[in-house]
Amino acid sequence: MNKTADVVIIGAGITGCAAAYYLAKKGVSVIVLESEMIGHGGSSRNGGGVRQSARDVRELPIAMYAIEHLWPNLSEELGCDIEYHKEGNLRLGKTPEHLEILKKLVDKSVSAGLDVRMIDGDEARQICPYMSHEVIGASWCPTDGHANPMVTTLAFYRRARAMGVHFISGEEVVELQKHHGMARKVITKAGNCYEGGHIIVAAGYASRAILNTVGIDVPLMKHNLECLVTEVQPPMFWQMLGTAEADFYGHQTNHGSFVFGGSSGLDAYVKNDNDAGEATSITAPSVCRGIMKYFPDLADAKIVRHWSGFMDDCADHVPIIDKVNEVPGLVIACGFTGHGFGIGPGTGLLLSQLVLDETPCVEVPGLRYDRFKAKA
Amino acid sequence: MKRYDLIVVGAGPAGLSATIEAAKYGLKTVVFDENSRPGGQLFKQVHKFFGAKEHKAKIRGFKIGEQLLADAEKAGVEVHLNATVSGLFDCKEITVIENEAMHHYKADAIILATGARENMIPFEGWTKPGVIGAGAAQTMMNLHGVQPGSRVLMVGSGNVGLVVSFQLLQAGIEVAAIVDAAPRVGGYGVHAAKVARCGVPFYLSHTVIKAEGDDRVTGAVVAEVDSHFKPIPGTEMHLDVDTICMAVGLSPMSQLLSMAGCKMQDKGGIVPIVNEYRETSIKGIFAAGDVGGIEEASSAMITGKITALAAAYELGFAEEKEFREGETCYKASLAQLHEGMFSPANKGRTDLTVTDEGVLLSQNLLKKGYLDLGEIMRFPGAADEVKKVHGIHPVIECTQNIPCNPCQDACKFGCIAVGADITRLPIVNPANKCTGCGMCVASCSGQAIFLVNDDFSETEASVTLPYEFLPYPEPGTKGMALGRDGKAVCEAEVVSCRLSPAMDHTALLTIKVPKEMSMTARFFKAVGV
Amino acid sequence: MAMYLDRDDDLGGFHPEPDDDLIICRCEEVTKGEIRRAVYEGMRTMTEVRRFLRVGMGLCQGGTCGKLVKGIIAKELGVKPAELEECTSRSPARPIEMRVFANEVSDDE
Amino acid sequence: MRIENHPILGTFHEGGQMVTFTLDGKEMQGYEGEPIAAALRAAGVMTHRHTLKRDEPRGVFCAIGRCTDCVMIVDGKPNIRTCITPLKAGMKVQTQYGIKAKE
Repeated sequence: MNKTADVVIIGAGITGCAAAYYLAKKGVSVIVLESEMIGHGGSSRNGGGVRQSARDVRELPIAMYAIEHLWPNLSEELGCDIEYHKEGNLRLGKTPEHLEILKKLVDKSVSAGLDVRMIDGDEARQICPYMSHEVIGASWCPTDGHANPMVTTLAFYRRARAMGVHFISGEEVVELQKHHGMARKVITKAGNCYEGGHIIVAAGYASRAILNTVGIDVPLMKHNLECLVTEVQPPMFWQMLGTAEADFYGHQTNHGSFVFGGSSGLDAYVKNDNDAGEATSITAPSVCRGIMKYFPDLADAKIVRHWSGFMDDCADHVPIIDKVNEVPGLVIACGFTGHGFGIGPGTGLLLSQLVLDETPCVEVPGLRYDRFKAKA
Repeated sequence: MKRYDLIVVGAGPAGLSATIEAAKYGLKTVVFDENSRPGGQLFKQVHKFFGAKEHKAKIRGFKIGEQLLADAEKAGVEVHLNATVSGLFDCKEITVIENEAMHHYKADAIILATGARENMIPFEGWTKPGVIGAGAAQTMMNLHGVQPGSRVLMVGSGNVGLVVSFQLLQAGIEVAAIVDAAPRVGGYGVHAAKVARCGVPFYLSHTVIKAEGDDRVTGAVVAEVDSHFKPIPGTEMHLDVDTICMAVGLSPMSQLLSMAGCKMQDKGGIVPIVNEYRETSIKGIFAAGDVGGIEEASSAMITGKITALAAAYELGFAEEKEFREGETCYKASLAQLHEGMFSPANKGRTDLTVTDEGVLLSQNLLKKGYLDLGEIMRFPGAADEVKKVHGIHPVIECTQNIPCNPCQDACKFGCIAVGADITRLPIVNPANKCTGCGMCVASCSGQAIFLVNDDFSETEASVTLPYEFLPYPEPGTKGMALGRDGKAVCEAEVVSCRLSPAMDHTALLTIKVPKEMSMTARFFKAVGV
Repeated sequence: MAMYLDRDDDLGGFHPEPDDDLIICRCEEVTKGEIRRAVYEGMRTMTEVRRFLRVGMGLCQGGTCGKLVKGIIAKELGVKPAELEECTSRSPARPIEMRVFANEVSDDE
Repeated sequence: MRIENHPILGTFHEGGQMVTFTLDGKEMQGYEGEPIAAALRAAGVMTHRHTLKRDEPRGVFCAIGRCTDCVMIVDGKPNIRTCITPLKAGMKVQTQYGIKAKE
């Protein structure tokens, strides 16, 4: 087996799979190493939002680029229906305080060039008639949407694999080694050594330990998040939903089920000694209570499953996407802090451009790896 | 959060036995079950159980269920019904859905006794209404008193397929055939024989390949299979049935254990890795009954007790001496059930050709579901010396080593012996005089004992057989005697039909037949019925 | 850590089989052919097939089809079913209405 | 068909209350408290629903609330497992098409 490629990618989540795809498209040879299975982490556990509104302006350009140029054609390009809907995002508020939060978010996004605005409760209900009258206002971004994260990740994988990308799963990376000053070798727990001209570390929280082996640290924390899915419901609405307090978010899928993510308020303190995360007994009920206040019609919808996953919470809650100047050949893409899916295709494309020294589709100086500084 | 010493999930034979045992040691115990009545699958079991007295042998499953419930009540166990345990979480916490609300409970020990679910095999049309699980058939007819269909194809010849086929017949439903892709009958020979003599044909090395019909089953196509279980073209056969009943094995319902993070393994079903006390890789979480590996209900009751005893000891409620004594006793009892041809150790073996006694096994029984006359005579319960006995005497057509001995206890006159090893074939002792009381016939869980009297009259012999069908034929009723294969062999007339409470619904039907048919006639069908 | 799987393993081409139209996952109506094809397209674990096709994600949560799906994948991969990793079991064990799920009752002592 | 007399179990529903319910608007009878599915089977009803994707008929399969094949619309709520839901007088049972009743 050939263990050398132009690029070795560590992590087969949405980021790694998308990067592999865009690199393969440019004729670059790629090996992807994954410790678990394809899309094992946050990529298949998230709420599926493909959203620009309420995003930090430092990563917003990637989201806007992806929604304008990549997401709309992705099903066709990958030969697989990834269930993309571009029918807007409503971020809901029930109190004047909520509206304040939303307003601030809107103002920031608008200044970054996004089409998003505040609407009142009635207009929100015109867009989504199932909403309770407790909703007094919302932010509305008509170009936001959602997609199926599990299928999208696997569709990138499937297409990349068909194009010759070599994927190996169950291959946990434990060390990077340099060669003549350049990042070069990737050593796995099983003792295998892979070599690449470039190494992209896109391994979620595990990226930290891997990067440490070449003297790079990134300020990441493991943070548990939970989602749930209902049985099939009649088609109700296609908007992506969120709330000002971010206590839940979700959408109805093509399948008819609703996927909601949310928080109990104690998520950050969930034990994190296993890799997949265990769903707690308290989060899903709490999320259900939240949902029912906004969408009373869903009270009889049955919950079929709930699950959890860890996000790689970065110190300033936006990702690190950067070439590491001090370790030539090393590229980092981690710390997505729970919102890496929507920008995933954009991140993948950007990574391919960084590796090939092409003009990047967007400039994201705010996502540099060395931006973390102590207080003055 | 409300906390118990012990939470038991599932109020079937294993769960109830566990709670009763735990109560002995004073553990504050609660048992949750999602069903509206407790007992698990026991209340669907209308046949008499195998084993020895301590295993509740010769008692019908549903009666065992009633006994367990009474015992649990006496022990003061808290039983929550219509209470679905929806999750098993860290720190031995469970969530329970009860009365339209979600409750959280914790315990120091949790015994999972969630039982099993039915396996299925897919074939063309298997999603049509009319294709059902064998458990569904049992549930409909034995719990709800509704016939699942009028003419049934049974797929699977394991004990479930055989027992349910017999239950279908008892519920007045025709069984068109039993098919099994395996080349041998999977369940107990005695279960097969009692179905076969009612006229149900067995097709081994056959499988169902199609359910016919548009919006419901109107027929089935079965075909012979080759050694790779692939249907052989040209062997297709149509059967007129409105129901196809699947009895192709069970798998542990172990999802809660996986959810909790117990180490699991795939042994044809996903089971937890457990120690000798059925404790999983998580200390204090136990698996009792089928969830730890598929066995009979009799074994489930013992594993229930073992887990509860171990939990009681771990939590300091049972002293070491009590624990050791109980352990020894339960392990011995379980070991008895684990003996014989169908033991877990022998599971899947096809190379057994003789019984423990060295008698050649019946190949007909394995291929057609019944023994032929020549084979019967090889076995100690029906051997030549038995046949030579004058007057009435038992003929025991029990030909496989299975753990069971009620026949020995039933005969007060010492005519029948099994011995200490309860898997031995019963022996008829011609020296002791049979009175014809028939208690052996009624107590044989396999319905494999007959009373034969070759001296009934000058020209006739009488045969007394176990009969569990309605209506009971009146004396004088004329009809046909059926052979072991269910085919009419001669004319017969009912002499008597006896039933007493001690026989527990197994009537003793005595028919008279021509003398030479005494070892052939094994069932009765009234003319015109 | 998951089992080592080199996704370049050549399974040969996908060949249709006569019973590919057979429903395997009754809840989500996924066929044998769809499952087999997914394996050829790279889905090499129970979980990946599940996520790609929704098999076992319906109301019964794979209770009926889990074993069947495992058998089909194992056969295509030429391994024993027991060698494949199981899908994660998730709460709730039965579908439960949101209003019931939300209605947490404290049974404090 | 109901089993009137069983050799081992005797009779069922002794003293049980027969109640009226409707299936797709048609009046039917069953014993109060028995599973809806039992009442339907006794009345010869086999098809409980038609599936979402392939519009194929489904009925009782496991009869103990696990397989969810027998779900119907009961009193307006879809996906009700009829094999474990007790029958009540006046219940409105509807054949489920996908997740809805036939329009």
